[in-house]
Amino acid sequence: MLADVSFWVLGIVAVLSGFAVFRLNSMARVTFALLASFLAVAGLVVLLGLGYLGVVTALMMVIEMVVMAVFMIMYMMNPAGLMPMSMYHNKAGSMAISVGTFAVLAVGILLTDWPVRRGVPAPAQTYQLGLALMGGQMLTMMTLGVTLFATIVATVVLSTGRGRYDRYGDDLAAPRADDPAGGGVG
Amino acid sequence: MDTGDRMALPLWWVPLLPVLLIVVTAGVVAVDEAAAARARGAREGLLGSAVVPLREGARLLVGQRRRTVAADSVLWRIGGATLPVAALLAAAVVPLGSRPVADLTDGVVWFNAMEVLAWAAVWMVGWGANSALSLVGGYRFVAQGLAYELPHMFALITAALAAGSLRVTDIVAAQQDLWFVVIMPVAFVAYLVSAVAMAFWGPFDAAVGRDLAGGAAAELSGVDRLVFAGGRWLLLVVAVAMAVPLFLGGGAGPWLPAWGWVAVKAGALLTSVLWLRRRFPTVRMDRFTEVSWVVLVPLTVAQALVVALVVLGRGM
Amino acid sequence: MDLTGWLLRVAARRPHALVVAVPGETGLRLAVEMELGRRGWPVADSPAGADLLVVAGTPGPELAAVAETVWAQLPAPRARVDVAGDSDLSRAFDAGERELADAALQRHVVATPEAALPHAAVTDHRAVHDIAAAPESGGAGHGMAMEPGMAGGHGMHSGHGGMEGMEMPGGVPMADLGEDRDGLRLDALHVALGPVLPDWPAGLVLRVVLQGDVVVDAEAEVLDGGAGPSFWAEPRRRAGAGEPVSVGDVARRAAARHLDGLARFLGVAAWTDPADRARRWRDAVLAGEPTGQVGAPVRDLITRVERSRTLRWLIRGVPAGECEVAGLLAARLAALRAALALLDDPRPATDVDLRALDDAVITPAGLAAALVGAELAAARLVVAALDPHLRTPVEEARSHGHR
Amino acid sequence: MVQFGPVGVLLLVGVVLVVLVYGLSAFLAVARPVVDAVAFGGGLPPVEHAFSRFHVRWYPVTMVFLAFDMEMLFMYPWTLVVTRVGAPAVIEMFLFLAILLAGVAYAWREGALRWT
Repeated sequence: MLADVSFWVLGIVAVLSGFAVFRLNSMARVTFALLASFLAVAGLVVLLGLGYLGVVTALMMVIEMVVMAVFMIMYMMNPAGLMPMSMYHNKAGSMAISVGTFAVLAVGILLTDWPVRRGVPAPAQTYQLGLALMGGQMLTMMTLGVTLFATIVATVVLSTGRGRYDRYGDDLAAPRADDPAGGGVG
Repeated sequence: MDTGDRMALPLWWVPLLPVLLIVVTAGVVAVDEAAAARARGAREGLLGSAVVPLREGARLLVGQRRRTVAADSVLWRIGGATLPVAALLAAAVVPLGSRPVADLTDGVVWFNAMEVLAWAAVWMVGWGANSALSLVGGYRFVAQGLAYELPHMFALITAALAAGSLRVTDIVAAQQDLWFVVIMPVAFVAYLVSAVAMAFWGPFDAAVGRDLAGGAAAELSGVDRLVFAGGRWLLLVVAVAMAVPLFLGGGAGPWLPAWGWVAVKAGALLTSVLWLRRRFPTVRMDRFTEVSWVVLVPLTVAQALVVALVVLGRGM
Repeated sequence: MDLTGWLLRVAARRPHALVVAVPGETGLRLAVEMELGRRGWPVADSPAGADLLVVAGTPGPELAAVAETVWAQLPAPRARVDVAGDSDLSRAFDAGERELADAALQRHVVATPEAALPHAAVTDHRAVHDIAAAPESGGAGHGMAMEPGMAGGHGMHSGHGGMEGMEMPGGVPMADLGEDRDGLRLDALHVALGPVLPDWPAGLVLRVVLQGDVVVDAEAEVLDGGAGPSFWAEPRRRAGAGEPVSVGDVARRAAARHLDGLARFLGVAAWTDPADRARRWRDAVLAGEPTGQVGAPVRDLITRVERSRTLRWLIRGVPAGECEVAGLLAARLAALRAALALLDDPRPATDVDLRALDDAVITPAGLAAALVGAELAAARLVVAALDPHLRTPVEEARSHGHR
Repeated sequence: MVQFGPVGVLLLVGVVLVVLVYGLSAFLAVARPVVDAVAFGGGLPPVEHAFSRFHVRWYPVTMVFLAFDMEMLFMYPWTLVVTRVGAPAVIEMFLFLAILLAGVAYAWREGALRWT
């Protein structure tokens, strides 16, 4: 009973705030409407009995949406929607795609003949998840590590205007970096 | 490895938790006020300091609210209200004695997720007012989050690693023989530093700094200010109190009941945090970010490695 | 039972005060700070957090207008205390407290809320053009399609290409694009800082252009045409006029001046404990306490500030014009030490070279130039480290003429 | 899921408390809210809306942070299985972290952790 109520409340919040992303004019509100939608989805994941995944979704999404707000506001004109102007490109198209996807998925969910659950889920899912991650193949983690390393290097190369040669001189011999603003170390 | 809630307090504790937290917080405010009065050379006396939180509460409760021109009121108010609610939810997994209000299997992750809500909350409060100084304050806090969050997560993970569990009561149980602070002093210090930074309490209070005329809180008055400032204090109390089950053995100790030891340990930690605030000027993030990434993160990773080796050694 | 009235009375015992300092009336500011400290009333950072507006001195027309704006920003319960040279501070503050506790009055005061956004916003608009001539952006430069057919007809936005003819909330325009040292074109926000900020030089207004929180351009002015004769230089002036003034008199005032500067610098750096102490000993020095009483604690304070690694690390490499913030602080501490050594010197001031006690003098233009390129927090530190007694160009020329 | 019950109730209690405080203040406040107060910058009215394209100088830090933060997703479950899997889990995780720290060192040298 309580689970049903929670399910419907969270579901409606997720859909409505997801829809609000298209309706709001302010970049800040759009981002946090998306965050509200993600948080509701995280609640639904918890309802499914996947505690770790739900909580970690909330954790990651809060961080990521705040970072996204920073970037949206940095680059989009009229970030607070003070001017009555639309900030969307191809609003009708994107709306059609998202509403269409939602409808297809919802219909699919309703029409599928879901099998009845046999057995019970493993008692300690987080533990199982850890085993799955660490289970035997070191390759997964190493590939991931190198990928993330490449991501860090690539973003640094792409996003910083001044590299080490600008900071320490052509022969990298300067004892202190020459930066417009000082830092904490070195 | 069971998933039940065997250790949780009965449900009627849920409404008691906020009351308890508010009382403790008022006490902490009073102690801080007494310390401030001493530095000023004023002779306010303990009683004078004790009524300060009440006077402040009364003042903000009757105070007039205000809305600035073209403010984003929705985000502004939601941001302010998020702070106390997030602190309260984070407190759910802190054992008050030997049992928490909610004994989650992934309690540590839950705690982390709730406190990270402060990122969104402070930024929204800073943004909402449509005021340059408050906006800068909000952004300062996001920069601060980017600096403190990784050492914070590593500190949490190190404690969980030593116990082999993400459940806070298991972490306490794993410290029966030896408090974790002994085998992970670096993680303990990193945790306290990041807990203070998360509650944007000094010396990490640049987001609401005097140089910005109050920063993110510059335009808040009346009950809005009460909720924001109260939420900040609650967050500080909860974040610091969480160090007790994570590193200081929870309610373990002779003579006193478990809740007594939790209170003593948390009180000692809070006092030292209040004292430290008076020892340092505000740390700006253009300085601290590099320190955090280049010094604190490798140190906490090394600490996790040491603890991992201890755990391996114990397993053999 | 009138619960609101009761709560008002409870709260009125500890109001938060916002002080508007009038240039040239430093003595009154110190008296107000002392009285607030004596009562244990906290100093507010901003109008939103204040209940009591204290105007320390008789403001000129420009500062009086600012005081009005700030007063309109104060939420109820609120009271205003204007103190002049001959006011009985204690009585004025008592009256303020009574006013705050008076529920009927507070309800009446706010029954007619001032229109908080006056035409001032429009008249002040010139600032945008005065400073950093608004960048040449046009609608095309934004790269965003705007829907046509907006409400038009507000002529005041001329010069703001992107927003031309669009009605903005409050009649205030939005920031416009500007070049950036990173090669990005993002908004350059025009902000007027001061004159009512915590630990801020009296009457100083800094019109800055911010990109993010970095000051890309700045312009400084002092309201009502400058600070007039400095309170801190008063014994010097009397000595110059031929009155019998001892070295001790000059040194005492100089020590108080440097303690005040130190307190304000530490206040901006938010190191409250030593800042409070510096304020306390400043008052003691001004009150004429004997050297035996104040010498040792002030020297302890100096040592504590000098030895703080954190403070050194925080102000390391922050440029302030020709020198650095760290250098300014060291100079202030050295001058304070020198003044302490001379507190009881009975020789006539005219016989001794006292330049070691002097303060850095800077013109508004020099101050503004020192801030360009600084992050906002660093800019605040620079202003506080200089803590300038600002003189207008006219005054500056006159003082040079005297030499 | 059952164990989240108290948390859900606590969320409700928290929200109700905040609403109560607001309601109490609406009842007790000495005056109705002021609307359209000017933003404070030191006493002069603002010349422009503060809402603007705010240039954060630390955007490279956010990117490095997001990359590093992904790893935490794996590290929480990892803590549970160290005793079971043993040395391979430790070696694997800390090699992974070492690679990421090398990335951080690179970012530091390039000045990406500074307010450029």
